[in-house]
Amino acid sequence: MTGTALQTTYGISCLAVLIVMGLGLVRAILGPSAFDRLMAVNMFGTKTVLLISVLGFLTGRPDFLDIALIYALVNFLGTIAVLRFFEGRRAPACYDQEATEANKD
Amino acid sequence: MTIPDFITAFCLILGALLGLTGGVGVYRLPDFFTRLHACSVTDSACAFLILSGLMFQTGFSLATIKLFFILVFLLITSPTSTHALAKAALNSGEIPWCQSQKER
Amino acid sequence: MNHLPVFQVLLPLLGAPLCLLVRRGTLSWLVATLASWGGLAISLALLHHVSHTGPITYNLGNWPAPWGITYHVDALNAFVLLIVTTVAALTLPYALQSVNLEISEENRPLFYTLLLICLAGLLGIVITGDAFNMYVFLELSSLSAYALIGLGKRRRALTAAFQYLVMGTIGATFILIGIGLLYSLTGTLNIQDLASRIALIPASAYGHRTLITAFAFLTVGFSLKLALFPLHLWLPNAYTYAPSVVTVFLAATATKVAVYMLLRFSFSILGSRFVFEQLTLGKIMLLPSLAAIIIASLVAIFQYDIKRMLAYSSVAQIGYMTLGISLHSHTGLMAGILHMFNHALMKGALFMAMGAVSYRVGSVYLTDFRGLGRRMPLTMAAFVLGGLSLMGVPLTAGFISKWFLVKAALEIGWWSVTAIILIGSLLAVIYIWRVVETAYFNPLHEIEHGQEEAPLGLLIPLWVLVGANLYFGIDTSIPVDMASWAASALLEGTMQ
Amino acid sequence: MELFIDITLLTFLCITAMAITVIRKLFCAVMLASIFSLLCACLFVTMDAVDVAFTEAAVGSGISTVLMLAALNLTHSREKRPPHQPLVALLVVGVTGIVLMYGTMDLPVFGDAAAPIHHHVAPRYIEQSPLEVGPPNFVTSILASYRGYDTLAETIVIFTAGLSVIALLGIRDRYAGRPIPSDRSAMKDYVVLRIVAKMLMPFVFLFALYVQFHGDYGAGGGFQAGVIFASGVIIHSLTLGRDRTLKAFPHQFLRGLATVGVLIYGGTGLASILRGGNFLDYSVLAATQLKGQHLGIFLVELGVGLTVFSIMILMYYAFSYRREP
Amino acid sequence: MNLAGHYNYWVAIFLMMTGFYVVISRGNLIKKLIGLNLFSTSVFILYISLGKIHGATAPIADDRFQLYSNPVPHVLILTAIVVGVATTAVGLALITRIYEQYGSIEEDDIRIKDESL
Repeated sequence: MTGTALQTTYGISCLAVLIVMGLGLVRAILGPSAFDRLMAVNMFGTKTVLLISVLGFLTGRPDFLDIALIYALVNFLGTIAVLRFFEGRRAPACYDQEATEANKD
Repeated sequence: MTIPDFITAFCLILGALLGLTGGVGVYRLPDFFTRLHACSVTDSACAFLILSGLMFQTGFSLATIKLFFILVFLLITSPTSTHALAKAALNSGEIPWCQSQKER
Repeated sequence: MNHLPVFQVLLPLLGAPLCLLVRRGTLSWLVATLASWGGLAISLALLHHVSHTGPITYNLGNWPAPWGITYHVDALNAFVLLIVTTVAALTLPYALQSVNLEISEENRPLFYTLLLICLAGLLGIVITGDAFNMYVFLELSSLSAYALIGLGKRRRALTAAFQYLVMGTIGATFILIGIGLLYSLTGTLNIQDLASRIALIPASAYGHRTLITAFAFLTVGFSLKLALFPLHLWLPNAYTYAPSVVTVFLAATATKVAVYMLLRFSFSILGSRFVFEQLTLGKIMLLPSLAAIIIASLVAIFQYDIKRMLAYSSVAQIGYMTLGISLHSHTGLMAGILHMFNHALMKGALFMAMGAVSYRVGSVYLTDFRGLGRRMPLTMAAFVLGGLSLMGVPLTAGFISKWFLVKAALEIGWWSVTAIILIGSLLAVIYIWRVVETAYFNPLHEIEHGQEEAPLGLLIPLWVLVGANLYFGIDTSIPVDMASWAASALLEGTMQ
Repeated sequence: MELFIDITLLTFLCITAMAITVIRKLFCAVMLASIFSLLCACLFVTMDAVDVAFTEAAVGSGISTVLMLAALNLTHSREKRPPHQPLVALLVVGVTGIVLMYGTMDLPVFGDAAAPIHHHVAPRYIEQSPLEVGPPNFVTSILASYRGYDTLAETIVIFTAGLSVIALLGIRDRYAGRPIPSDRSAMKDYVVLRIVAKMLMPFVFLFALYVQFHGDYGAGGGFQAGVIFASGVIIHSLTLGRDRTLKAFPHQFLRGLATVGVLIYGGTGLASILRGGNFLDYSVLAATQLKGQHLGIFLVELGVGLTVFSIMILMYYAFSYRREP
Repeated sequence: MNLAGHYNYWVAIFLMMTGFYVVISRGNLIKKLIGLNLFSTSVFILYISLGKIHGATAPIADDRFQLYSNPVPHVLILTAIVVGVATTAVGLALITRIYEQYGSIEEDDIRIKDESL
């Protein structure tokens, strides 16, 4: 493995993933609707998977990819859980006045 | 740099670029469905490129198999969640942007 | 025989799943009772062993001390173990009938399982020689206590349990922070090893500030768990609304074990010189202790729910224990340790009497006590005797610890403290008298009730405890010797 | 680079925590708490704590979030009033924080290899454990052998939590012996989701088994495997309906399984007493020390896995069956 | 003492205090529980920070590496995480029951309902 050049690319992709995570975080905080937040969390989870995979290569120990795998699983579980628990609610409790007000703007 | 290294670097950089595009989209686009679209770019293309880029570095080992599984898992689950999310949003009365523009 | 220390905890710990497996209320009760009696036998054997051949160390997993977890039984340990197992061995026989009335049928096996786990947790805290293991067992006992309190019949039991959960978890997290800081300074978790390595950190050296912070966090955490005066808010509600059996058990054991942890950390780990001379724990604890004695007793006087009244009285009594510690003399420490034992006896008896009353009458408001002196003569007689012990009347166990406490205060010439101890006792007279007056001198408000004594299953354990109150008030040698021995060991800073 | 990632993650954590404080919609707070936990897990990976990251991901953003959502579903999901007495709270928090900062001033610098914490007990684990205990994963050897007793207590903690939840909420065995009626709890509308979930199930279970039995060599172990297995079952139950899951894993069976798990752990300890060692001294379980340790750790991890798996599902049942006709 | 060297600890303390603040200042029971989670998770960060060594790798034996981070805090925190989730579950069960009995999960409402009895 030729060290530095590859290390730099790993670094760049880590950086990019971190930036995307930050943008996702902003979306999760701003909302406005519950679905935006859910989407942001979902995206955040996927980016975590990527970050951990790349980190494994950056630090030279790529044998911890199991963690990335469990993140993917947990992420899926979380999304389903939200959809399932708030399925029946037409105006879900999570999707309340503040959100509709924000949408009107 | 050997050829696999080159491919890796290419995939990673391209993946990073796509990720950034998607991220900006998630932040900037006007309504939920457009943002979901941007999000799905980062979930599928970016993840695919980065993970397959990494796969060129492992030779053929347990790590390759794990990466492959993560890739397959992500490629199955994230479109599914995106689909389910869009459907749930539509069901609960979220109006796509273009339509709400027309109504105005 | 050399496996005794581990079986002390294992018996209830592994008895609990068995309790769940049998799935029938009465059978579970039987398993739980046997486990608790076995526990009592083991703690007696341990006490005997420790007093004759010195402290016992047991390496779990056969890993030597700082690498594995060890059990270490010394004088203080053995004494507190005896308190906890005695109360458990008397509470469980008492539980059968009370639980049959208060807990729904499908929950009974779960109830006994949780009670055994709570017991195992408390025993585990006391016996262990490893700081982190102590935290884990602390959480084990607290977690089961939250659920047990939440099983109370009235809905306020739920809010009480939640309040306890929040405050208890904050306390436990503080303790976790404290242990983490100590660990970061020394690199070890074993209590003896911690003590010897902390002794090497001289004052004003690097690391000293961390030590002070660790001590502060541990003290606040333990104070939350032992309900020291301004942090006692969870206790009255929890004890009032929990099922009778749970109140008896927790009131007599949980706070004592928290006091034990405080003693262990401040004397055995940090060293009494550091804690008392540099950090002035004595002065820090003195004010809350005195405030607890006066204010909690005053509040108790105005309670109409008698369980609540006794709960406030517990807060006051905890004040006596911490007062004994804060005097920082052999007599004071001994009085504090002795009061742990005596308070377990008297509060156990009083809350058992409450359980018996609520078994017959249904609730324990002051008005329910009218004419109860005639209706339930044995229960009320026991209540009166327990109350006398709480006041500290001579020839009861309560007198002994108060006497030593007064003696300790006089030794260092703190007259005002002596006065406050006596005022506390007077206040206890007032709140106990309210109940006695209602029970004996108010006419029956419903005439049709004849004599309706509580069943024997409740009365026997109650009277055993009352008998112990009287016995240890007359023949004081055993607990006093034990407490004195434990106190001198603590002051020397050795784990003898 | 690592320092940069570390600092970025910490900054994200601060932002998330502040947002949790401010936001009054509980649903959002739960979502943000899930993000918080994901970030924590990333941070743990950068700080080399892979096992902790594994568990934090599975527990913090997996099970905790599901339970929170389930509870939210049963209660209100919006905070009513702005905080009362924020000043007193701020004062208490400020004082605590300052005391803690004061305490950390004497701590060794972050990442300092000369810190006392790395020099007393820890080196023995790193140097000796492959020879004394066996597994290359030091965390596994400490967890299951050196400090195996803590892990027994931990297993019983989770057992207690499960029992407490059941005692407080109760699970009704509604369809004991009767045919299962058409299921209203399934996500009928989401055909794609259902198919995908069904398809993924065997792989999730395979992954759980891998984590269970590979924990000696990589990250993971009984606890994580139990959680993964339970997550699989919970996904099944969320998409295809709880009643089907209840039929496959009746709650009485799970209760028994949880108990058996605890008893396997305890029994391993007792077996070592019977064979003349101390409690949890696995060395005496087989002919040589290493073989004995290996057997002991295997059994213990199995016990943990079984208990965690069944308790997690039981807790999920308890919440999910609470408000039903 | 240098600033960068203690950044990790101080951020962990800030997070702890944020969680602590949520617990004691909020009246909503679920919010309290979230705060409690935040509080304990931040303590975990502190512990793990204590175990990190610069230039070391994850504590899993590998011939290519010599220096490993301290595994002991990891073990302790694994146990503490389990304790945390156990507490959360019991707390949520209590909250669910409280909501059923009182119709609210706000401390103030509950207090009013208790006093009106």
